[in-house]
Amino acid sequence: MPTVVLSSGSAAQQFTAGQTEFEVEATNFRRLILELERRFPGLGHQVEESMAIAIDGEIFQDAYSVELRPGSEIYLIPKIGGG
Amino acid sequence: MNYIDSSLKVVGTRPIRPDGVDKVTGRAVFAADTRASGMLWGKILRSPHAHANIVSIDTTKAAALKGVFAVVTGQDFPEIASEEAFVGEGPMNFRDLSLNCMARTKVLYEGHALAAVAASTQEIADQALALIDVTYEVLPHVIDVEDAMAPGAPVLHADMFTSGVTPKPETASNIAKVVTFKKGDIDAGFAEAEVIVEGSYTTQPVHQAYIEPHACLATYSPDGQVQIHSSSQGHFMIRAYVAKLLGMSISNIRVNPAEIGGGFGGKTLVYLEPVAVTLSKKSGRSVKMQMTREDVFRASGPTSGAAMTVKIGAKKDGTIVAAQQVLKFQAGAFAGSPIGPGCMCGFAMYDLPNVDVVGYDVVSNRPKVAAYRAPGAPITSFAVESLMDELAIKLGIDALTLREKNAAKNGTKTHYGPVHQNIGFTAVLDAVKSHPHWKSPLKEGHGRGLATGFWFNIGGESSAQVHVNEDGTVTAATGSPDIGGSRASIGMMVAEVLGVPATTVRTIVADTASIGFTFLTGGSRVTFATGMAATQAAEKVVEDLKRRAAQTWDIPVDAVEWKDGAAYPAGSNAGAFEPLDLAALALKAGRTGGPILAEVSINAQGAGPGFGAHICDVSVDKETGHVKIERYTAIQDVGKAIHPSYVEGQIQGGAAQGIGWALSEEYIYNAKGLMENAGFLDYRVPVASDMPMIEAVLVEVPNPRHPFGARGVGEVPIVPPMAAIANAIRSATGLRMPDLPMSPPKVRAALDAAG
Amino acid sequence: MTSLSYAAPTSVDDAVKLLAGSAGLAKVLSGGTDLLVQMRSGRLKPELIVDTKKIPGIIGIREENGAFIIGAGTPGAVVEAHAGLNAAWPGLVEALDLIGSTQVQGRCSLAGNLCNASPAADSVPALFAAGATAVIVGSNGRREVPVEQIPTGPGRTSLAKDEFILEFKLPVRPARSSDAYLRFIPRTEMDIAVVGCGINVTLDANGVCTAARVSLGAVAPTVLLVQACADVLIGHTLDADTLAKLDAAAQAACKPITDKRGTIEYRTKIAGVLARRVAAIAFDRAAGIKNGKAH
Amino acid sequence: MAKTYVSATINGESAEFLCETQQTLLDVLRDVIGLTGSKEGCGSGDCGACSVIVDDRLVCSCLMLGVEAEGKSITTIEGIANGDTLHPIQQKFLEYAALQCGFCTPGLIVATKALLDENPNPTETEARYWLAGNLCRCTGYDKVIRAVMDVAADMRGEKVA
Repeated sequence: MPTVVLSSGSAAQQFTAGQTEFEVEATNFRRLILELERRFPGLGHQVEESMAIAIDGEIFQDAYSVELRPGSEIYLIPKIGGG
Repeated sequence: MNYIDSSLKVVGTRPIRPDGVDKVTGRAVFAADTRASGMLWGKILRSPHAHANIVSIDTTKAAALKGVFAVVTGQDFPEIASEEAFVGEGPMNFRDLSLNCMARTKVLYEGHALAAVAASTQEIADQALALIDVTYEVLPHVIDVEDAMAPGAPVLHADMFTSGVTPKPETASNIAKVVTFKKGDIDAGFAEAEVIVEGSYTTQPVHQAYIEPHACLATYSPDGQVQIHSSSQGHFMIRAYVAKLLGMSISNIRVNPAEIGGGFGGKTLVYLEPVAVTLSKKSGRSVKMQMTREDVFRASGPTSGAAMTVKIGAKKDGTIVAAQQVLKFQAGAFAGSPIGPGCMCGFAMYDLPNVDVVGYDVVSNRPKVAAYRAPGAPITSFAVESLMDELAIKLGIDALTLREKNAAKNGTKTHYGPVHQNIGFTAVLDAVKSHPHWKSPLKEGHGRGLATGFWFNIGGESSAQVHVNEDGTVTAATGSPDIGGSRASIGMMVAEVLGVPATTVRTIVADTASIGFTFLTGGSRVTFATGMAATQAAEKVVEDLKRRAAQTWDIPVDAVEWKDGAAYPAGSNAGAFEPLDLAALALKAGRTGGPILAEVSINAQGAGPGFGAHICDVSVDKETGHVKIERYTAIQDVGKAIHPSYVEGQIQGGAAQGIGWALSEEYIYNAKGLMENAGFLDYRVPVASDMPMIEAVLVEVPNPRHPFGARGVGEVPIVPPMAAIANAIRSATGLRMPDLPMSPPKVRAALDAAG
Repeated sequence: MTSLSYAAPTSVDDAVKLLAGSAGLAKVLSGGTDLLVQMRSGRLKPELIVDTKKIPGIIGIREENGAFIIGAGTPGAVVEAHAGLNAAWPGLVEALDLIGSTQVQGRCSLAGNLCNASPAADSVPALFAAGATAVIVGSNGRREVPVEQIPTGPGRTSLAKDEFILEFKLPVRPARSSDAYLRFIPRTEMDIAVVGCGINVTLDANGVCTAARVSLGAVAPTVLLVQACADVLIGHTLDADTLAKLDAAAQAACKPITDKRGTIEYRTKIAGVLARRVAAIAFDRAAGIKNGKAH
Repeated sequence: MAKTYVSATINGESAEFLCETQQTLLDVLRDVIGLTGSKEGCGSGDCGACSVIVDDRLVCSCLMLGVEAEGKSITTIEGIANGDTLHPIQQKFLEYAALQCGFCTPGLIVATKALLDENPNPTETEARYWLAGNLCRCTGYDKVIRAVMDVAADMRGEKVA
């Protein structure tokens, strides 16, 4: 199962009661968000609205279809904007 | 298709930009240059206090003044629920944005808008503002970030409970959130360190200081349709914010992108547009608004000032084994400093086993910060790169060697999660080593500093259209405001794909009703993401043109090849036909399927991160403390320079802004929390005579995720300058200047203290 | 609303009558580089603007038996282009040249800079050091006063409501005389002086100072003429000891404030630094040693 | 309120307009005449975006009253090109990419014209000090100064490497 790491302690942790690392049953980014929302109500929305994910090292922003492998390492980080 | 290894005819050359002539003749239309029939002038009443409750606002006298057509206050704006979203740059809470555009019950900083008028002339509008009676209950204020965090500090928002800490705090504070990033075991790291250096640093808020003040023209029609002409980094962003803040449907709002007179991140929010639309709705007339320079400084977003501590542990050979950082960022009056990127960027240049970073997002009675070129990175990097210099000195290792030894490479896992891929940091450091500036002997009395910088760069949603006109010329339309030459770079990529000269392609910025959604111009994304969309649109056009040629010649499509702007039979057995160029194919378009155009909308992923290193020589007048930049070289991995002149321009401009940040720019507040230098006279941006030439060195490590290998280039160059200059001053005087700006009085005081 | 009227009289008498006759605040407009900014910011709300630039003689430079007379409204750019003034009064010229940008130089005038009565005005210390006098006209006729008697405090002058400056007279130059002005600013241009210093000296054949006037700007409510600094110079060459005493005397004369442009401590130190540097330039020039513009 | 009748020459053509005393020349150019090439970046003479040439002198049009334009000859950015032929300064700014957003560009070009009219052979330092009143936040001035030095050489008829 892919492992999710809340690299950022920001808003996300308030949904997981401080939990920063856990496994999630999901095969792509969209299913990941739905699963996060089911397990930690609010977190899925938070991830979708204001966070980016790094899947096995690469940053993705808003890309539902990105595939997750079993054993994928998924970091939830603040969404990146810029000037 | 990927063109990285192809021989290119247009990309990499330096044609004149499509919008150039308009901009050197005064024809270019910026927002303040627009007019409408029956137009009124809108002006805003701003708070004279840093922090106060609005007891009452009486607008009757103002409304009664002849020539006044509308007066609005917070009551004329819908209440917005607290909802965080990502429309502009970085997370933004719609309720906060609405309150920032027009205060309701409380003003949170000097310059905070609390009422507005629309009148037939600017003078009448000013008189009307003077007739608005406001009763304030002045509250204690707090300006400095650490004061704002202290127990007992005046609290700006009774409902702000620090997020990111568990358990959730019981009491409200000015700390909006705490962000933490951890990698490895920081204690074990410091335990194995043979040398440990520590430092505390502060930076001041600095303004983007674009020369064009915010301006817009809004027209609300009785049928609910809204037209807005506005200067911004994203007309789709303006549309989204206006719709959200005023409860309108997006289809009723059309935003026309005026030319934008500089933004640097500062034009990624709305300030005037929702007010202008509301005034227009109430008056039934078009309303034009423009900020004064003083308004720009007092009421639009600078970037955060910060207080920081950094601690780095290393082996004697220079191998860094532990790195720790605490960052306290000012957000201004509402939450949302660039603390996330601040925490991620400081150590991103290095391969570090054990990292611990904690960041605080802190509100105080200052204007809400806005994005500014690599938001957060220059601040955090000033601290880290200053301390890296101290570490090199303490270890007796050359500053470049120390960085080479710890440099991030492909496969390096960052402390915030991602793994660096296809990065050019070592190539940049190689370029430093071989550069004549780095190798040149230091002049008598001069000091030399080196510092590096990182920015993620982003992709995101972009739309582009490529039209082949009836005569075979080409129009490329995108949804990205051109803030510094992107019309040129996008047109060049389209021309390259079509095999025509750059001058054959005119690039335009289409309004929100004329092209697909496009995320704003920011994050150094336009040449990457919008360029990618335009390239794909051009490729679709080429496929269509080949089909039309095949149809004309009555041969299979795969027997047609496209080169040098024309269709050719692919080899002799395809048949002998005269090539059909764009003009020939356009002439017959009606017979081969109608008009020739393609639109592509994408969400571009895979923006390649950018790295840079700056070398700076300074001299210091030891009697006055004045620092002179004697020589400056900025080296950066740009992936692939589409139009090298504008890439160099981004690097030179970013470096110049960094030099101002380092030496002379700051907000000066008096004891009442009022800004004392809200103008270009005393908010000191660099002038021509302050600057040396800035040598921009382009290192090209292609980004495989972009068809031409491009990376964002606009933000990295503002990251290294402050530390590069601080390190140069250290080299010239032996003094570490930990507080920005390194202004003459501070430098002279440090020299005196050192005796 | 207060309606603002404008008049551009072509004679001194008409100008004086307009000023005397105005019910509300009347302001004299020469270059306007301060006046327009103050009107825009709302700090000044005049009812009448009297544009004096059409008065004969108020713009231009003439020489009367060896003494230069500068029309009060003469733009900085015109003064800087005048070869004779550059040769005789390089310090005054470079001080005027330091006011604002090239654009401001096209408009700004000595009279405006003096009557705006900012303690940080660049040309004023040089005017004080030069020993210039101002010809003032008003209902009671003409009077000629030393320039240092005109500013009385920040934004305040000794001119009556119906008076304005017509021209400035510079004294005849003895041999081996020259002047210099330096100001310190954080940038290289476009800033208001943190400290300004103007020095005007006459030397004997041996390089000994026989006459000196030293003026400091931005270190007190008005520009200062510092006799103590002059006393340090007179009777001496500019050796290390004299420089040290000049530095100390300049610092001792400072009564600055701390504001957005500088602190008391910093301004005081810089006053000493500038006094030394300006004296060196002025002495070199007086001794005939070529010395370019201070910036 | 009473308006003043003003007759001046703007970009070689006679212009007549009515203006209120407090209106600056910049207000008049932009809002009365409709020449919006001169920009307002500060309104206090600190940025140079409103630079115009009045009787051969470079000034900030925000620091001059419209009524003072009486009898004066004014050149704005709109008057720099010769019909549809760009002035060499304009052409050189384009070739050197000496502009990014283009907002300060009209002022810089007018100021450069005034510089070269007065001093056809400026040193880099002279050019930088002359243009110190024209703020540019995009370019860091590098390409601007290079363009100015190169067009000066061209206009002197020198061959530049």
